[in-house]
Amino acid sequence: MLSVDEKLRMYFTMLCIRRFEEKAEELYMAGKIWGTFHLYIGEEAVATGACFALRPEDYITSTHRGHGHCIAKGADVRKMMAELMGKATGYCLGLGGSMHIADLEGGNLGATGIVGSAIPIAAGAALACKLQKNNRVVLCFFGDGAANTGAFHEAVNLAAVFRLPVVFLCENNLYAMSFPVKKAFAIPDIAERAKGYGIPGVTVDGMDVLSVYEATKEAVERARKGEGPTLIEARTYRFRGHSKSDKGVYRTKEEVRMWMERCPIKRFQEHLLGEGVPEETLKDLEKKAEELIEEAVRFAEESPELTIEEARRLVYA
Amino acid sequence: MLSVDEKLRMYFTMLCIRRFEEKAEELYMAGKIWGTFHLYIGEEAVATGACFALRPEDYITSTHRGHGHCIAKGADVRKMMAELMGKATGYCLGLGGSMHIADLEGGNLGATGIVGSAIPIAAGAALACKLQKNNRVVLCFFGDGAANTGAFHEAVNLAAVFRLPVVFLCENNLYAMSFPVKKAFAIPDIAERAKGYGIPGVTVDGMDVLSVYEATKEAVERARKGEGPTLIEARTYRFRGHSKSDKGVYRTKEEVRMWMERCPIKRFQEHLLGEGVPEETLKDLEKKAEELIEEAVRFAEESPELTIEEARRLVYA
Amino acid sequence: MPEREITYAEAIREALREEMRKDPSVFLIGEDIGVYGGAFGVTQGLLEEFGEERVIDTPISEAAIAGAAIGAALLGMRPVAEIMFFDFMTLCADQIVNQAAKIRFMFGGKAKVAIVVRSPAGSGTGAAGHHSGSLESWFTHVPGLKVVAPATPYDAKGLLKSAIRDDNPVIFVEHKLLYRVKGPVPEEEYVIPLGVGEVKRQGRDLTIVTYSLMVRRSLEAAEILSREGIDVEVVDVRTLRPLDEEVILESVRKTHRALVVYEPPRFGAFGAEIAALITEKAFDDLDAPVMRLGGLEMPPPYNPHLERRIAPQVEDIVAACRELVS
Amino acid sequence: MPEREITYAEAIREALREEMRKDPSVFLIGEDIGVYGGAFGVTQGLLEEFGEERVIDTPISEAAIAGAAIGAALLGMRPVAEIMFFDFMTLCADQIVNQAAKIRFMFGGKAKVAIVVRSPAGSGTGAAGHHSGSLESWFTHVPGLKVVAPATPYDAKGLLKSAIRDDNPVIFVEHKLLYRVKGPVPEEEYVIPLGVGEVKRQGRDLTIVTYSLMVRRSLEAAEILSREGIDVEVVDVRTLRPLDEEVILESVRKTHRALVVYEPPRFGAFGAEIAALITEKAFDDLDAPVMRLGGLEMPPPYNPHLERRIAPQVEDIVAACRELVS
Ligand SMILES: Cc1ncc(C[n+]2csc(CCOP(=O)(O)OP(=O)(O)O)c2C)c(N)n1
Ligand SMILES: Cc1ncc(C[n+]2csc(CCOP(=O)(O)OP(=O)(O)O)c2C)c(N)n1
Ligand SMILES: [Mg+2]
Ligand SMILES: [Mg+2]
Repeated sequence: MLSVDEKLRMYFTMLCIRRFEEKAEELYMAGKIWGTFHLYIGEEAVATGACFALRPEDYITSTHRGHGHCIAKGADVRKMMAELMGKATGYCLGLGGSMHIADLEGGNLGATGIVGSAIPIAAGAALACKLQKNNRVVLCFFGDGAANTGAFHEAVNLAAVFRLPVVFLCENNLYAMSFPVKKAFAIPDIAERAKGYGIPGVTVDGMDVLSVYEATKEAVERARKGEGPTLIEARTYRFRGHSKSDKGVYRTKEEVRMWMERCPIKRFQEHLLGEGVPEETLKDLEKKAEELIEEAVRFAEESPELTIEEARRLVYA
Repeated sequence: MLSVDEKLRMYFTMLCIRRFEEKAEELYMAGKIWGTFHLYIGEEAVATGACFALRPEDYITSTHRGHGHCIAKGADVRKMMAELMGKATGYCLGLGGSMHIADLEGGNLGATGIVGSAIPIAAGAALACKLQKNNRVVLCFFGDGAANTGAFHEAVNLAAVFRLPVVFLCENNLYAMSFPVKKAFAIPDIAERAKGYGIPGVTVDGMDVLSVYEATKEAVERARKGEGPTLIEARTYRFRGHSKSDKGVYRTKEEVRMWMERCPIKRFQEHLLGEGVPEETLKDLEKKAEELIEEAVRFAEESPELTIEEARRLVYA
Repeated sequence: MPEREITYAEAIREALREEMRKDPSVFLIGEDIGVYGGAFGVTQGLLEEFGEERVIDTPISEAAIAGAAIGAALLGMRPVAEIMFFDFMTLCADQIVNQAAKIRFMFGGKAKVAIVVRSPAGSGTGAAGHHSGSLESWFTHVPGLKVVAPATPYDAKGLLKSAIRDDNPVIFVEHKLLYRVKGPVPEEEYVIPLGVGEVKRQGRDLTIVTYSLMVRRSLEAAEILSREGIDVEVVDVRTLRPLDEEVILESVRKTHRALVVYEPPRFGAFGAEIAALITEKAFDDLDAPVMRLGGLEMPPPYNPHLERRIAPQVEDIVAACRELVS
Repeated sequence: MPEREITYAEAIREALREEMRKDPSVFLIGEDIGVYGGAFGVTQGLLEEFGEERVIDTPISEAAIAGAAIGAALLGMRPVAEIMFFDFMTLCADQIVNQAAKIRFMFGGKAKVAIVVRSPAGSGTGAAGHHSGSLESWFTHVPGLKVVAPATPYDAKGLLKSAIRDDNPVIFVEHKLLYRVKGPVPEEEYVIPLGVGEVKRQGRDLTIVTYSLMVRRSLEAAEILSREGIDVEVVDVRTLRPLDEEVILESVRKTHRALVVYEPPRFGAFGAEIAALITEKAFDDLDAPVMRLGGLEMPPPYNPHLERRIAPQVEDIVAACRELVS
């Protein structure tokens, strides 16, 4: 069972993700972040619940919608914000940007811009864990859209037949860009796919951080015991558009509103209040998250950029 | 129900496949066929049963182990033999060889050397059937090994969500080259994979031509009615090595012998005799098959080869 | 009446629309090309006009998209597939290289794979390492394929129409930074044959041989250089495979100096083929070695100042020209 | 004591075995590399010595093989992946190009992808369109990768050992027709650094620049030509990326004539890069334009007489040399 303290850390993580994303959005509007990114707002419970089921030395792989995974795995938001602003102090020295944040020391093996492509990499990391007998587990995040890539199939099967210590966590937010899950799959639950690989599959409420936590915990334990992978499907929803270029024509306002009412942060807040946590405590955490993100922006803004010569030296080891 | 006449045609087809393959092997040993090929001996019931469930205007896609598919779909063995001997009278003018025989007029959209790669092509052909409203069906052959390629996953899902008129027929001969199905899958039945795509899956005895026929017939009907794809797994066995370079170290003599006892031709022969077909009739068919293949060899041997200039003109339309 | 101006994206859309109206065997397949209108809005409105049967949104399955196009083509259809970013062509490389390009030949010339694969290449949008690639060079090296890379709205429309009517698989390389660029495109129908380059600017002192976005930058560079008295000819090859050798050689024989400008990393790129070709066939006409200006040898960086450096900019082209004539 | 002779396949196996003995982080992953010993027998016996944990047979999942290698490398392993035929590299092109090659850079230089991807290229075995390809040119165009293509057992062993120890992703191009070729390989340990070419034969009249199987054919051609009084120097670049420019340029500055010989289709191939490079850097030393002899522009045909025609044969090289010095 999670202690209140642990739950508060979870809550704080969710707040940090939310604030980070809101701030990134603001900076984007202000022209301080370029390119594009994919906000995690609405999905905070998934990354948070899942990553809290890991040990610090465990690994994750992330996606194009990766800020939440990164923060939940314990990243320094200053280095993340610096990365979004293309600075040399960012996780990737400003070379990767939003879609490629990795925090190798923190166990985040990195985000990818090619949907599905980190799934084989997660399997490979799990293979290394097995070979190195280091008792670690890999948690692999990917979207509903990614579950239809060839990479998913090859990697999940490989992990299944080798019984690798990896947990496949499908963030089913009902859409891959504009393509709805109900058109992309002829099955109601993506978790059903697990049957084809001979591994357990489970669908959880991705708006409930505790459900995600419990399901992941169990899967991580199986993996650590050498019993192989699990496929978890977490049903969630992104409150924003797919990326900055999304005109939002493919889903109804009602649908979005309905899901926003299920906000995972509000829900967890209610749970905590119900558990007797004083409102004050939660407000303090909100403030703390706010400050942390502000500090991250300051850090990022004051940071230098890499020169092209420095970049050039990083192509080869 | 199949008439005796139809059954005899099936039997003859199986004999033709067997003789064709034995002859090809003989010619290979004699240095008259080069490169490599993958013999269908032992698996005759699968292609035969499946193709007899089609109409002449339906399509198939084939594999590297494709001679049987080709013959069962009604190909001219002379043009096939000519192809194996690299002659200009072959189906592919000697440019494709064993692994690339196509008979587009006969509805065989072709074999492929890249395992799994014809599965998306089959889906695309089925898409064309749907768009053209031509009431045709595509039968897609592939092996157990192919079922672990990304192409399989992407294509089967695509066909499932679009409800395309295609039948996916997995020839599970227990091995992909040396890799046994029991290591390549963490599930007992490959047909189980169908669940992940929301389509029916069925496992049949691939040594029994009538079982294969019945299962395919049903799937073809579903497809033709617009109810989408089916995944059929036919359990079978190749009596020869994977290809000409196989040293046969990965399976036991007992296993091979045990399966050879289940020879699909012998079995169907017994069935026919049981149905009252005179032995004489079967013997006649054997002789006819023999002659057909001999004639094919003569045809092939007497045929000319393409010149490089002729070949050059075929790269672009 | 002044000539109508439309964007490169609109020109592509018009080509698609006109060919779809004309030929019922043409259909579109790709990700988010329907209600979303494509990641760059190219297919906007086509779903409304042609319906879901001919503007087909798919799951994220690039190999299946390409394979499905090929399979449909074998039955006489003329699919136009969209691969959302050129970087993702790596995911359907087998289907394109081993199937689309080879099927006709392997099957003794009896099959026809009349597909077009459209995909936007190029850096400059801040999309970093996985969404900024220019891998067109790969496909120029594949017998059986044609590769087209238009630089203007006019060319984009005329070439795409030809590509769709072509009986061979055509890789149609679009450039993200060109999508919003406007240019004259007549209302009347026209096509531009594949395999024919064009002199986009006449000049005496040196020839720039290039394609896609770099044509635009080269023309800008030429304007700057003309003020210095350097008269640059700009040859847009337009089709990379088959390559119009004559338009290149004719120009080089006149100017005696050639600069090949291209966006992908300099090493091992298609630009080397152009350079080698010129040297082989116009060696005695050359007053200086053929010079190449390509991209830097690194993956596309995210930081915009660095990103800007990896692809040749107008000033880089200007500098290279100055060096070449000096 | 006469020098020991072993085959190219044995040399590769020795390199694998020695590196696996030395470094527990080295392991092999691929299809049928265990009990089957690999499609060409290269890994024969290694399963017996190192067990299933280090000689890992996989399902037919090329993208997963490459991806798994990359993932394991991120945790400090040094996987050597085998892709059974080079044509199948198209199936893991995304993992190799977008992941292996870019990860280090995209992650700010903080990751290391020390993988080797071995794969046999080349035609000549009658395996037709899907098993005879030579796509090495593609990978030479990818910053972040190294590409090696040895021509002799000695080089194969020494270069593979270096490739395994290298902290970057290395594409190791083997040639099917070389596997059974024997050559001297000392018992003592040695390595050959990546990026260093070698003059395989000294000569005065012209330089052949080549790699892999074509080195062998070029040396044969040189012998024939020497009887006619044409003295050919043969430069084996050995590593295609990074390319040893100096060994090429030094030779060309001496002979003043260069022929680039390569097996893949002539157009758009890596040979164009070599030709362009020579022209750029040794223009004034050239007595004739750099000549290229590449493969024909067609997919590999099955018929053996036709197949033989698509790749340069000894007689084609002889003819090209004669033309170049005439
Ligand atoms: C292989 C590939 N195809 C297409 C894209 C373009 N794209 C980026 S994100 C995305 C949708 C991904 O959907 P999902 O996996 O459900 O993740 P989500 O964005 O919903 O979190 C698409 C199509 C891509 N990046 N990679
Ligand atoms: C993509 C790909 N990977 C590997 C191979 C090499 N190969 C040819 S056939 C084969 C086994 C195929 O197994 P399966 O699909 O079960 O068909 P079977 O040979 O058993 O009929 C392999 C590994 C290939 N041709 N294509
Ligand atoms: Mg999604
Ligand atoms: Mg099999």
